[in-house]
Amino acid sequence: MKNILNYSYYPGCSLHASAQEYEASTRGLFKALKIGLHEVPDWFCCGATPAHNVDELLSLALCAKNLSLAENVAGDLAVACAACFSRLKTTQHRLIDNDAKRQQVEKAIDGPVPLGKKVKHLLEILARDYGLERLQSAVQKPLAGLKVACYYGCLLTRPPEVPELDDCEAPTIMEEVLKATGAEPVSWSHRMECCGANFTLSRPGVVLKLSGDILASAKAAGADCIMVACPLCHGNLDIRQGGIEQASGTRFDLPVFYITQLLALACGVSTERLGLESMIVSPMPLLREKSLL
Amino acid sequence: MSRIGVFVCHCGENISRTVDVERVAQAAARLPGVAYATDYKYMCSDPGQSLLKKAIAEHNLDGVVVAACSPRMHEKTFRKAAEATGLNPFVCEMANIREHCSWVHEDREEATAKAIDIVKLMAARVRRNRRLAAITVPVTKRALVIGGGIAGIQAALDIADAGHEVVLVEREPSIGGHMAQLSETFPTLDCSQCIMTPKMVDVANHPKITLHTYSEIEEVGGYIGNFQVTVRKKARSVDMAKCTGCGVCMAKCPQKKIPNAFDKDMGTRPAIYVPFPQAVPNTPVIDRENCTYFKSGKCGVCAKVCGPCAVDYTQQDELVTEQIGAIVVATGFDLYSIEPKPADSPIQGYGEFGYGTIPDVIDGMTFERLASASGPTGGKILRPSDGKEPKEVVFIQCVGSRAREKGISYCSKICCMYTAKHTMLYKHKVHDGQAYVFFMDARTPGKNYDEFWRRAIEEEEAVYIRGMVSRLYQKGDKVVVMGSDISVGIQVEIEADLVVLATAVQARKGADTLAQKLGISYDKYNFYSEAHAKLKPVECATAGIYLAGACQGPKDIPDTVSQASAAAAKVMTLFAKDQLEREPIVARVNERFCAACFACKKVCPYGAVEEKEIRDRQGNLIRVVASVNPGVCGGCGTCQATCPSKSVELDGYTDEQVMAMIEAL
Amino acid sequence: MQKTITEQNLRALIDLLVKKGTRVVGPRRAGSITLYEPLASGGELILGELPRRSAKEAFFPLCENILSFEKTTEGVKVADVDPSQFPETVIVGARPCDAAAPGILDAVFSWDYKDKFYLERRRKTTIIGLACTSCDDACFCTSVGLSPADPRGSDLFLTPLEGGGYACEAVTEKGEKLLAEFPQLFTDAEAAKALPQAEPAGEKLDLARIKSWLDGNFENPLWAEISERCAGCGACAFVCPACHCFDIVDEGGETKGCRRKSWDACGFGKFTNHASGHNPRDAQPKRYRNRIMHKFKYYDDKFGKTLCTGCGRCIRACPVGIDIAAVLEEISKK
Amino acid sequence: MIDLAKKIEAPATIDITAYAGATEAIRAEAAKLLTEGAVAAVIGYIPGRRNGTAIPAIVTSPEKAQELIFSPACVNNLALYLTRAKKEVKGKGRLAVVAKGCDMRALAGLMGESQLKREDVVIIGVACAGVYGSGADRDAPLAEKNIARKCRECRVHAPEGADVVAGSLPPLPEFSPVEAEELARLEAMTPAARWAFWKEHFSRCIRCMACRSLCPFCYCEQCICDRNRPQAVEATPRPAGNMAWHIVRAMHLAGRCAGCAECERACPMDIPLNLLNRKMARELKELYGHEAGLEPKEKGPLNEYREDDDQSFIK
Amino acid sequence: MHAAHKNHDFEPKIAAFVCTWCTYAGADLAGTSRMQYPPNVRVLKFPCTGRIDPVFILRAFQKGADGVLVSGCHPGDCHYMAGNFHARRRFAAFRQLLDFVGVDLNRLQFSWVSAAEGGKWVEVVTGLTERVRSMGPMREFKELELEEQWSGKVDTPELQEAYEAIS
Repeated sequence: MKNILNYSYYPGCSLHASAQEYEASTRGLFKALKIGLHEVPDWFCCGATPAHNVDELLSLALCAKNLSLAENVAGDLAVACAACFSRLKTTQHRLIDNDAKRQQVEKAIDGPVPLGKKVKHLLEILARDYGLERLQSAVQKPLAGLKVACYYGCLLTRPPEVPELDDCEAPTIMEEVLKATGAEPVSWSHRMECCGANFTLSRPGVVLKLSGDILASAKAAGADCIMVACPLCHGNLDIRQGGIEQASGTRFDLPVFYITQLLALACGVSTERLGLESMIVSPMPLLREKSLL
Repeated sequence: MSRIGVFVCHCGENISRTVDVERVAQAAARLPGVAYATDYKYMCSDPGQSLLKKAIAEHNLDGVVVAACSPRMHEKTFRKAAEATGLNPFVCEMANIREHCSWVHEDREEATAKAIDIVKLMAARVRRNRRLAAITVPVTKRALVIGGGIAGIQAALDIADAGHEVVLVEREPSIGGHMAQLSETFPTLDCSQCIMTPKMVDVANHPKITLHTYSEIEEVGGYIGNFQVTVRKKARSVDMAKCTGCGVCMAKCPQKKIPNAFDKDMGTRPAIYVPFPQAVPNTPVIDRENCTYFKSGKCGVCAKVCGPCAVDYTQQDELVTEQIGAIVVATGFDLYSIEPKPADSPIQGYGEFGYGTIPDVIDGMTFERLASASGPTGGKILRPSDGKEPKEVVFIQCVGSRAREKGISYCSKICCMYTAKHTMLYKHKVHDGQAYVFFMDARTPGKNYDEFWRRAIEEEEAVYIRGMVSRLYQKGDKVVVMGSDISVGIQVEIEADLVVLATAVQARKGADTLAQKLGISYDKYNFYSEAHAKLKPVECATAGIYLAGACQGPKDIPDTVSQASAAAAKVMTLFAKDQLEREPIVARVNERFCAACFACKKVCPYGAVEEKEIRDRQGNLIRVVASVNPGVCGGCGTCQATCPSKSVELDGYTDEQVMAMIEAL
Repeated sequence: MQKTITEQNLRALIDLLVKKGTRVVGPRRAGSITLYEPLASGGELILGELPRRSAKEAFFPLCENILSFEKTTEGVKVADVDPSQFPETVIVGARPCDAAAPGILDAVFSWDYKDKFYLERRRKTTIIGLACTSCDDACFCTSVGLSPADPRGSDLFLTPLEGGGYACEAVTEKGEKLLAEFPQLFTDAEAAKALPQAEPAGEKLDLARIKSWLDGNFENPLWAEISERCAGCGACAFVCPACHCFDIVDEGGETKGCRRKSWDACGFGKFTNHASGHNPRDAQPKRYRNRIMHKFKYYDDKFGKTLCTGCGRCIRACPVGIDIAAVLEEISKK
Repeated sequence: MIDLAKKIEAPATIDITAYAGATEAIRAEAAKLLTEGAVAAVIGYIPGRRNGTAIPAIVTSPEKAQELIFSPACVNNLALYLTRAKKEVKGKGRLAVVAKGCDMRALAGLMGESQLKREDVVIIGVACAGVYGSGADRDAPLAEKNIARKCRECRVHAPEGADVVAGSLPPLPEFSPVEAEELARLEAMTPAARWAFWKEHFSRCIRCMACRSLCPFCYCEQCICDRNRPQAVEATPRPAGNMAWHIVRAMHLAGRCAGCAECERACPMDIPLNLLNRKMARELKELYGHEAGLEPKEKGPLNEYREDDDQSFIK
Repeated sequence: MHAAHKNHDFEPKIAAFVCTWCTYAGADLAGTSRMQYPPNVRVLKFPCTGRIDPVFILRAFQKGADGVLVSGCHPGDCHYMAGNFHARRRFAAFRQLLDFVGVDLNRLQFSWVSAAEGGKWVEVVTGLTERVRSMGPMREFKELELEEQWSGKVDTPELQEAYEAIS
């Protein structure tokens, strides 16, 4: 059967490691929706946060090379990880009107930088290309009664001029996608706050505070769970949740889903393919309670 | 001109040091059309000018070239001297052999040769100069002031006090504008209404002022001294002539729950209302959208209770045409509102501040109404959500202003000062309260301004935090303010009871539409453009239209009043003469050859080109041609360079003059 | 005995004339077209094409200075052009319709005022005519009484022969002189058969009849009908061998300049524009009428000649397709 | 089996039988308009005396309308007759005009310049595959050899915005864009070589003013070159004045010329005048994104501006 | 004290078309500041660059200018608000045309010189003068001016002499 849409696909390192459930659910969901994902052969690290802190040229060249590899695969480039998405978009943005820099990078990667290749986050593909209406009609098992705190983190919409995904400070795209599944997004304050990100290793205290605030805010807003689109945020909110509970003395018990997990669940993808078991805060009790299993 | 006199000036030694002036005079004498040439030590001196006058008379000269300094220096001097002998001043030109020659060259031979060439160019030009007569335009000594805020009121009163008639047009049912809404004003903390209302009454009572409230500008035609302005007087549903302003209708109106915009929707008003008790005129207006009678045809209470029978439900909009000589635009500003961004606006909203969904996040004008003794709380600071007195108030400056990423790059100028004022007013009313201010910079240039700001901090104990706020969110009954204090480099979180946003000053909605009617220009933010930032700050490029107040850019009250008086002074200058006289360097259309493509009209920065119909004696239209209104023409000559057939010519710079100079190169 | 000349010798003749300092004018390639222009050598001569402009400019230049002036402190100095400076000229390869034209124009240039510019050039010019063996659908010389082999106006007339070469007929003394000057180039030969001459398609027109109609129809709706499509350019007049109107203007600066004479055309709106702004021929039909009247009536009235040689250039050049042959045909049917 | 490759191959010549359909449609429409009295005259083409020629005609009766034709010989841009330069025609009343796609662009330009009101003219558009070049073989089928240069690069075969469209388009061959190639060739030359090129061409100019007279945009009441006080351009056909004249004309048409190439066609001296106009059109498109005559525009590129216009050439 | 005065074989004639409000005033400032620049420039004053017709440039070249300068107010400074904006477009187009007919654009300069930029005026005039001097005389238009149609040509010794004088 023919796919409705086809994309080249850049999973990024996390999806092949700590965020395997993101990868699995993404593939499951996209298969169910008949959206083709064709992994870019020989892709490698986007450089993530460390690279651009060390060497701008390196960070740009890494992404530029990945973009040029992606040129071998037809279709816009689908990216799941918010950080990879940010880096790839930033690279195009930096080079598009800086000829000098572009020439430098082109020299480094020994080829042209495909500035025209469209880089799209999964959210954009689902909400815009595939469309909310179509998404809604693909839902087989509405997630009725599930209250979800949609958490954007930092990189999906910032800085304002780069991602072009949604309003920089008041985005709604996650809520819109979520609503298509029948779940209920809660209105809460910490949708855009930093989770602490990489400090999770170097200064865990910072993460305990920042992610703790996020969890507390979600809980206060009445959320049953949190939905994220970034492996790093997921790590801090899910893996660190126990530590946060310990430090703050508050019990949250908020499972942290990837967008694709909830969507795939709603679209009837087998729960075995969603990697639910690899979540530290088990979603099973919640899903059972809401009769979603 | 065929009998030209050339007068070569030594300028002491300024010219003669490097230019052989005698030789220049000798060469000039041999030029075609030159009947007389001489040189003199100081042409601009009295004896020099006498020499010029004498030579004109003796040699029957009909054109003059003074080879001396820059025309920017002495052109007027010599033209006047020539005029004194009966010559037309525009046949006198200067050849600049000082700034453009003797001062910039050292080699005497070269400088002399160049000076001769310069004289040759100017002589060739003067041969083709035409005698130009000064242009006069009749002036209707009647001014239109658009906008009845403090700027409009000030301008109207100044002009009327000078004895000229003024038509003041205000969109709202009452004059007063933003200033009438304010509680107290910086830096003196005097009561705004106390200083404002007497002026409003002066306007109402002034015999020279015709006041059109609840009215808008429909159409503007004409030009400086001769505008025709049509004013739409919106149907008030109350006969102004009959109404005594007793207020019974308002008291009896059964529909009383309409949010009062004057109080920023915090209070309510009836459907027949005056915006505020001191309104001028004190005649109510029926808000037809909310009136039960207009909605359902039932009710009619106000008409029944009105003693003088002033209520008239059948009233229609009325168009009034006024003959006007000068226009002062004083339409003021709007405040930026924290709402989701409108679809067509280039300006981004403030999603991080909750788009105004948190009830205890208010703007500065709302705070003014809270603090105002005549406001909805009677001057008590009570927060909108639950009417409690807020103990911790956070003020955030530069909301919308100086935010390039949000689409506005300018500084709104007044927020630093009014925020400081707010902290003081707050402290005066809530003694145990604490005010915090997030600010980028405190801009306090102005008499007693910085002292005022310092007082807010030092005496009224406002805590100023340098940094911006990243997010506001409701937490219980508090509003959490997350910000940064960049002076110490830490993140700050304040759980406030009330947050006041100093939102940006923006151009009035619809400012562009009015500008198009007036034919004036505006910047990308829709603020009206002055003709010159420094030298013509209150004039529009369109002659006869002047700017006052915040419609031209953010301004505080003292600046607004000063500009209003300046605009009034400009109007009075214009009205000081019966006829407007101007330099006759204007474009003229040769109607015989005009092909009516109107390229000239398209390029004219002044809108001076009109389409003129030529009719025969029976009134049949023969053809249409371009026509330049000399009263409006600025004299740039862009039309002539654009006209393919050169059927429009700029007097003083005709092609014939220019070509003669090129010929003489 | 008839003289003949080979094509090679014809070109050699040009070379010899050029060498001697004579200006030789003949059809020559000019960009993408052919024009009568001075030839640098015989090789440049183009045979078999009718040049875009007629040969009249050899006597009546497109533009010439007639005097120059200079203002000085001592007064105005005027320098006349000295016609004796005009070069001796031979026109080679003039077609009958071009060769016939000067003969017609002589009348107007030597009438009450003797135009020394024209006459001096005319005196110094020898015309070597060339018969036409081909024509196109615009040619109509036969309609106006000429023919593709008419030697009128030529001093020496060449007729192409079968198998190459030309029969030479000395029509005037100038022609004989030329034959005598370069005897080595001409051969006495048994005349080979002349190539058949071209046959323009048009019927012979009754010029007298046309003229008599013109005599009585200064006002006639026909003028508007023909010329409402006329765009008012001067292409017809400028390519015409017989049109001879000119304008005189002063050009240059205030202190120095030239008085120049250049071609003008009665089709131009400004042609009869008075200084007052009044224009007696204020509409195109009046101007077009003048063109026909001048050619077929006025000139005939005055000089007994028709001012048209049927070259067809105006028909080819008219950008709006006005066809003088068709106009004449229509008039002759009235 | 059908040879697909052969089928999709563009034809080498244009099938001019399609023009017959246009002729029929024009006659019918013209007769209708004239019978109804909707127009005082129809400006169209009728056959010329010579075979394969067509000339402009101003037709005022339905009978005469039956003489109207459309053929590859219909080269004229009839927009000319709607300008003020042709007052006699304009004075007749409301007019209908037969217009090819290229002529439509001139009409749009004239409307933008207040010379013509859309409601004052009925436009009988005609689908045109191309017309003969000047001096072309009028007997041969319309092909690369004899088609007008402008038609080789035509992008407006089907007129847009006409009141009715007569005829339909036959399959169109691909022609090499000679004007674009010539432009590129000239641009690649040194300035000195370009000067020599134009000098040679302009020196042939005889100032017959056919270029001006045929141009729909040369409708000035008095041309600048007819003025002598001051004299901006010499009136005599000398090389200096010729050069100035053609430079001034190109400048005056810049941003206005819609590319009908009538100047070039009318030139009896074969001066490639349209090259100048094409050059200016291209520069203005590159600089300001302006294309003349696609639709009536209020302002041309040289009578409007943007504050951020390119000024890299200003030092 | 003075820079050694150089004699050049060729002194170009430079025509400067300037607006009165900015560049003319800028040139005045150069004068009052006693700056020095080559004397080759002849200034023609206009109210605004908007008044400057491309024909003037053409005419200047025809009448013997070897270089032409057009200079006015910086964008946004126009005394008449928009004259220089219109001029900018006009000259952007005109220079392309001149280039296309083969005029070397090095002879034609456009500048913005404000009333405060006396120094820039000196720089611009000096630069243009030196550049044009190194290019030699502008022959194209002058040669053309002397050319006649073949039929009207009279090879008088005077004309011949004049013709030779220009090369």
